[in-house]
Amino acid sequence: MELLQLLFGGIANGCIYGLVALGFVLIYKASEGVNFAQGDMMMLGAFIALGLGNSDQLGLPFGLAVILAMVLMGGVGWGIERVVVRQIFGQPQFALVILTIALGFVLRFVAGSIWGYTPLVLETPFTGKNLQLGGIVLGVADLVTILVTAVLTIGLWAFFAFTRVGLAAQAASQNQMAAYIVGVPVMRVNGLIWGLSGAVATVAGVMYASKGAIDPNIGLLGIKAFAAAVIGGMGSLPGALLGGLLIGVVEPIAGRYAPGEFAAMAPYIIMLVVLVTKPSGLFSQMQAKKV
Amino acid sequence: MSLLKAEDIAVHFGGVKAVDGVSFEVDEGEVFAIIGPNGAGKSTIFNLISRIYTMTRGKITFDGTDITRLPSHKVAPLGIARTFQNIELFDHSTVLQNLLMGRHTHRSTNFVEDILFLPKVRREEREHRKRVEEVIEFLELEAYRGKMIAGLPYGVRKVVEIGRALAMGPKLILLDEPASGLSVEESQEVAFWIEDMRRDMGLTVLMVEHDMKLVSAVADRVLAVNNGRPLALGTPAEVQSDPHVQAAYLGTPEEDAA
Amino acid sequence: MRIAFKTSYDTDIDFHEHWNNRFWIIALVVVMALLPFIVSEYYLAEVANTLIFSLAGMGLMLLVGHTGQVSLGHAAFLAIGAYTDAALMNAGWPFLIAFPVAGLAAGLFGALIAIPAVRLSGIYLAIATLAVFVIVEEIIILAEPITGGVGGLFAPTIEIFGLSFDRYANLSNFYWLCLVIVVLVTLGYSNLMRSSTGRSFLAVRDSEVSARALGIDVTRTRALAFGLSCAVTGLAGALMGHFIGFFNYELFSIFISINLLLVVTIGGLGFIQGAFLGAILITAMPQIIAILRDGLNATAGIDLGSIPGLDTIIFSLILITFIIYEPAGLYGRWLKMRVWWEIFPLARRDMFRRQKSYLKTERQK
Amino acid sequence: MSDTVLSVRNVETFYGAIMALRGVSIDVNRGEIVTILGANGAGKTTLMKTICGLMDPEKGTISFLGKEISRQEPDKIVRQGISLIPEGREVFPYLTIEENLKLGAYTRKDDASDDLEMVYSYFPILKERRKQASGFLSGGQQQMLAIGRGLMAKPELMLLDEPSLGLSPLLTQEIFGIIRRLNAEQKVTMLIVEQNAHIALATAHKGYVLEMGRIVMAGDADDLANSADIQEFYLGKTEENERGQKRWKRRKTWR
Amino acid sequence: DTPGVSDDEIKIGGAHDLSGIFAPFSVPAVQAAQMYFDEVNANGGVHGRKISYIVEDHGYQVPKAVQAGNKLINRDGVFAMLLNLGTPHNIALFQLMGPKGVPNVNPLTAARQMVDPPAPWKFAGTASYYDAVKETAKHMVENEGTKKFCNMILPTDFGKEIEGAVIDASADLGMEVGPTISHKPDETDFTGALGKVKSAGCDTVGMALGIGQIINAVATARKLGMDTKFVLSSAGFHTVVAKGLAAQGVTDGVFAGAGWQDIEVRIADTPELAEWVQKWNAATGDALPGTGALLGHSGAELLVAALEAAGPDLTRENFIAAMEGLNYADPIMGNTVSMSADDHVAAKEIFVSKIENGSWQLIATIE
Ligand SMILES: Nc1ncnc2c1ncn2[C@@H]1O[C@H](COP(=O)(O)OP(=O)(O)OP(=O)(O)O)[C@@H](O)[C@H]1O
Ligand SMILES: Nc1ncnc2c1ncn2[C@@H]1O[C@H](COP(=O)(O)OP(=O)(O)OP(=O)(O)O)[C@@H](O)[C@H]1O
Ligand SMILES: CC(C)C[C@H](N)C(=O)O
Ligand SMILES: [Mg+2]
Ligand SMILES: [Mg+2]
Repeated sequence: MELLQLLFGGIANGCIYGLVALGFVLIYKASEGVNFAQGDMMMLGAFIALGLGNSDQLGLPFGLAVILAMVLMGGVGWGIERVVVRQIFGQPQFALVILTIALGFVLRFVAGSIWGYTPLVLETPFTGKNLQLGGIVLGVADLVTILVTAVLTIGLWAFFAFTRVGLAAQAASQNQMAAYIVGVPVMRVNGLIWGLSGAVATVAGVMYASKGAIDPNIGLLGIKAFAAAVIGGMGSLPGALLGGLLIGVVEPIAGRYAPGEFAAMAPYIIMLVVLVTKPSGLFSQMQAKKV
Repeated sequence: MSLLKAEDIAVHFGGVKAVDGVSFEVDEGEVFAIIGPNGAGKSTIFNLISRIYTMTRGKITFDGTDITRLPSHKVAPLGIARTFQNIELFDHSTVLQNLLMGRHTHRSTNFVEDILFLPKVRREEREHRKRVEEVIEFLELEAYRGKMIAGLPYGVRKVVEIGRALAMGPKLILLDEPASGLSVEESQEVAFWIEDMRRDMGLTVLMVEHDMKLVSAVADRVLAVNNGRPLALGTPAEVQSDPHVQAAYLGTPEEDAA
Repeated sequence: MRIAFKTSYDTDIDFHEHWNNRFWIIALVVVMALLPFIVSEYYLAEVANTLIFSLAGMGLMLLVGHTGQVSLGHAAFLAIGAYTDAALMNAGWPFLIAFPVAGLAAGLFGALIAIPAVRLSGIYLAIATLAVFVIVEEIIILAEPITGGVGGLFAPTIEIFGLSFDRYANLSNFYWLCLVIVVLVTLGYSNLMRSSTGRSFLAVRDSEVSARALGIDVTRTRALAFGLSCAVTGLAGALMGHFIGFFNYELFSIFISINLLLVVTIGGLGFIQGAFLGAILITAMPQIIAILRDGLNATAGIDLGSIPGLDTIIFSLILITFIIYEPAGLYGRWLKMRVWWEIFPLARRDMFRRQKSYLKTERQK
Repeated sequence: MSDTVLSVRNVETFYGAIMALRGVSIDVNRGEIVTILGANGAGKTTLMKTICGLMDPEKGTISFLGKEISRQEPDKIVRQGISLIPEGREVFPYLTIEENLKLGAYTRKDDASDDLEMVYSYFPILKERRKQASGFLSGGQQQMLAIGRGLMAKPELMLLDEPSLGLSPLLTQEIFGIIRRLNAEQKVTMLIVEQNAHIALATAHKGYVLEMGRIVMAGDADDLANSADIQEFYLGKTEENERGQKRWKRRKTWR
Repeated sequence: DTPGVSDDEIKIGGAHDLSGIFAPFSVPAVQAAQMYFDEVNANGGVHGRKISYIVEDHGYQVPKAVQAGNKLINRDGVFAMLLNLGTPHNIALFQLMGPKGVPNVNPLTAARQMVDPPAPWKFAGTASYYDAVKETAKHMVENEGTKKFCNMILPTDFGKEIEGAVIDASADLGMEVGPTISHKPDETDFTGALGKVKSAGCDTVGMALGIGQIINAVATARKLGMDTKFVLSSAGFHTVVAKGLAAQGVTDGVFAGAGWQDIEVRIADTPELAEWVQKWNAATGDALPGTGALLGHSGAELLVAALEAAGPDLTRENFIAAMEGLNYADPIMGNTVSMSADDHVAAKEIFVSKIENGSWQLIATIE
């Protein structure tokens, strides 16, 4: 019973990692770049939702606030692509890593300047609500998280698998020049994907915020989510979710049963084990080069 | 006597039988060509020899050594050098550095000696350099010595890759489409080089090529493959007149079309 | 434009084609050596700090810039160097022995990690090293008797032949020590890069298949690079420990790893010089911003200090601008400037305008 | 009708400090097949890339169907009816063959399934493998795919950069057969860069010779084929280069 | 002549984390201190000297903190350091400050090392985490029925101080202690840890986590039906914790021991506090100043008080003497400042508070 409870909590939590990881994968799928500001985009998304929805701020109804926040963050993501990321188009991926590390600082500063550095609590309709199900307690927030993550993962997966733009985005990541010459507006597609990842980050931020308080530093979570995306086989959406779930589930179980400091190490040990046995992640996206 | 011997080699990728039972022997000092339609398995044969792929069945011996299960980096020290169909150079290094990298099998210093740059290392560097200069002169790469690979035209890169293989001082050199992307004049030059490699350097050459002019000009024997299986083996003239080869590969000779 | 007439292969094998290049390098080292007589304590400490970051940067450069492997966990190797050195010195070993052993320990640990990790590349390796970093961090916390646990420890004072090289008591001596170490490592690194080991690193970076086809044992080469990189980083860690004087595991945070990545990329991936330029930028830029900010406040009365975090933002914006205009790093920019000067009257204005470039997947090895 | 489809005027293109095109002008008229010959490094690929916007010219103009197109984003240019079959294949290695081909029709609004079948009929091997990732195809198969992808765009003007690279002699002939057919039946205008000068001149109506970034010769394909220089340097028709004979270095000397 | 002191200016330095994980403390602290200095300066300064507070950002990175200290001390030549943030950062800087005797006023960390071992130039603002939590733990046993403690901590010196305090308090009272569970700063799920707490039979948890984590962990415990009590340190003694827990439906069982009193419940009957809160609100838009602001304000006030007391001939010696002679009540913190030559902790009271209906209520004051 306790194990079930741990598992449920772990899954819900893993979904949050998974949600942030989805953002990483989105951008990776479209440009093979890694957006180190993804965690900070999640943070900003949460703050925007808070700014729109909390009763002492704009006080919009929760659902509307979240949707508006997603739209706004979509705009932020799109704008980031448009204004800075685009400038280094065609440059080695490392450039993007450095660029987004610096961007992360900027986003934190922006959030700090607007909302201050004191932690704030996001008001959600499901905060603190629980359901009892045969001896285990299901937080409504957790349930919502799991549901939203499932829907988003499937939705995004379908976007890449079945839509023309999704295909074009993948093409652009594999060979930018070829994508251009078949007429894919690579930059526009990129902008779209960045916008999308901003929106997804907002969802992650809202789900994260429903469990505690937020401050401009919660983006730190991005590092672990990035790890989740990578062990899932960077580039695979279900992989990202699986990676997130793996870490999410290992954490509480190790926290419960593993001794002392080992518990804190556990997710990282799991990461190492996964990578050593599957050097390119659970859903491998690597190929040997045909020569 | 035969330097390289492939016995019933085969490799399957899922359902694709890329090579499916090919046997041939390359004699020492010979120029041996493999031809065949696109996707026939020619490059795959090369990849089996240089152990990039592990064969499903069969056996390859080189100079009396069974190389069927050798790790891929242990193939070169035996004296097998190769080029790649799609050019695999070290793009962010100069031509000179690329050629020097070809000398790797001849190094005798370890990393500690390298860090200290003992006199021994310097001596060895001079020797490498001398060898590489010979290759540069042979392939007339003087003008490109200090250029980065990334900015070179396709044809020059092809030549640099040949140079890198030659710098190794191998016994057997595998050339995967050395003349593709080269102009007529340049492929004539490649023909001369191959000629010289055999005659002056005592090399054995195994090559894949679609340019039948080049093949006829330099090859002693030709193996035609199709769908991973051997189609014909013989002198260039014999193979070219084989009706199966004509149907699957040559079509009507080029001259007629012109 | 200068032309070097090459009369023997040694001209190419030597570090510099031109005597005046050699002159400039020697002059630089001499000036650096005389620095304690020229500048105040503040600047000297800053330069020492920059030297230490350059050393760590060289360690990472070897890995990222020359072998093409990315590590997000290099702070762990700094830590191993720092703790090993401190532990050995606390056990009574003299610095001259403890210090190289600290590098060796970091190097061996790195090589050990590398053996299972060599199959990984790119971001996969980055995450594996991140995991190693976290695990090392926990081990440091657990190994309290040696490391002082979370409480940390004071670095022992360096004494060589009765002379004190303490950072706080004898800054000049400590600075000279750093300088000598950095010069020696730079020499060794440059030697490595002009010999076959260095070339095998470059080969592995650019094309694994070709490297194999040339007889390069890719696994061994990558492990060696990883080990050497960690060893140099470990040396830097040991010096950093002495420089800061007191440290606990928080000194070696993920941000230090990230800073080191900034050092090598901003400096210019693939150039030893890049490690120095990057370190200078990363350590000096925040200070320059702070000094300018103070100056602005004193002279114009514009108080930017009252906006908390503005320094960091200005720094970030400089990074962003920089990476946009010069993705090839500071050293890349320097090379271009030099070319421009050498052909001076003939240079076109937009000679270095970037032509459009396009990336291809890096998921294929 | 001989209205100009593509007109390139005094184009100069640089790679950083290196000047790859030194004032190139060419014209391609509707319904023509035009070929560009040139040795290695002459700048042929650079010219093709400059035309379709993959590189920006520093000077000069390029107009397509009377409209200036230089310095536009490549996807915009492609959308106006130009399609490039690039040097060195450039397929999308992780996408299946069919996805690669479908992307070829990315700019088209109409249904492209007929053309898909057409491409499959030209290259049956592609149909056989259509659900497989294209990264594992052999070099020549990838070249087929790249050509097929170019055909899927149904462009007004096709640019082909060494289409025969790595193709078997039989396929090379087939490809040029297809080129002729498309030109004759669907009036597709073609600009072809090709090392195999024989077949290129036999197929084309008109030709240019590019050397060191400059056009050094232009004319009807037949005239070019009969010129002595072309015969010597591009068609390899000099007989003294016999086997075993001491060879002379005789390099092109147009500078 | 004294470093950092001229006829019309006193330079004070601060090495802060304005961009890293502890920005939530440093940023408001700097703002509050600056606000106070602005007022003092507007009123003519201290003995005619304006205070300029030079703040450097170290982003919680020790090497940067050392750089910052080097600049402040060796370049700017500050008179004293105020509100330096971070334990390892402070200790590292001590090596620069010690030889020069630069006073370290109210560092933003309540680690014991701030005044231990003692030195003339070391000062601390409030009781250490250790003392506060130790006393609170004893209070819990004596008044709240605690039988067994567990700890949930971040593995930092701060966490270790809390752990040590709980363990020592238990030892003093002859009680057994349950396990300590350590957490990473980015951990967000505490189900497993709480399971461990439950199975160890602990009824009270000493907690040293980040703010968001505290809310999350306590709410999770209640969700799981546990009625475990939680003891927080000053780092968790934050109005937002009470508010956040209330939003999660948690209204009791959370205690904290700190060197000051929560402001929210005191606003109504403390005019000085009300005035300050209003000013803060006007300047920043925050409804209530947080812990950082509180500490920043009190630190600045204390510094100014000591500078005033030191007289117009300001030297480090007479400043330290003035510090040691301070004795006043701070209505904003709700505590009393008093120091002496062998007591460099400004305010020594320990206030035990408890969350009740979304606010912190003072339940005990320990001297
Ligand atoms: N790693 C691999 N995975 C799957 N299929 C492969 C792989 N390598 C080769 N093949 C398949 O094996 C067949 C033979 O390929 P190979 O590259 O040997 O052809 P080739 O004869 O060199 O052709 P070309 O003349 O076009 O270069 C092709 O159908 C190719 O798709
Ligand atoms: N990325 C680059 N950086 C610098 N110079 C380049 C680059 N690419 C090409 N060049 C130079 O531009 C010139 C023209 O190259 P281009 O590729 O257009 O030649 P090409 O005629 O297509 O040759 P090939 O027949 O080999 O394909 C060459 O001299 C080459 O060295
Ligand atoms: C609580 C904070 C003001 C300080 C922080 N906990 C530290 O000691 O590093
Ligand atoms: Mg092939
Ligand atoms: Mg070309």
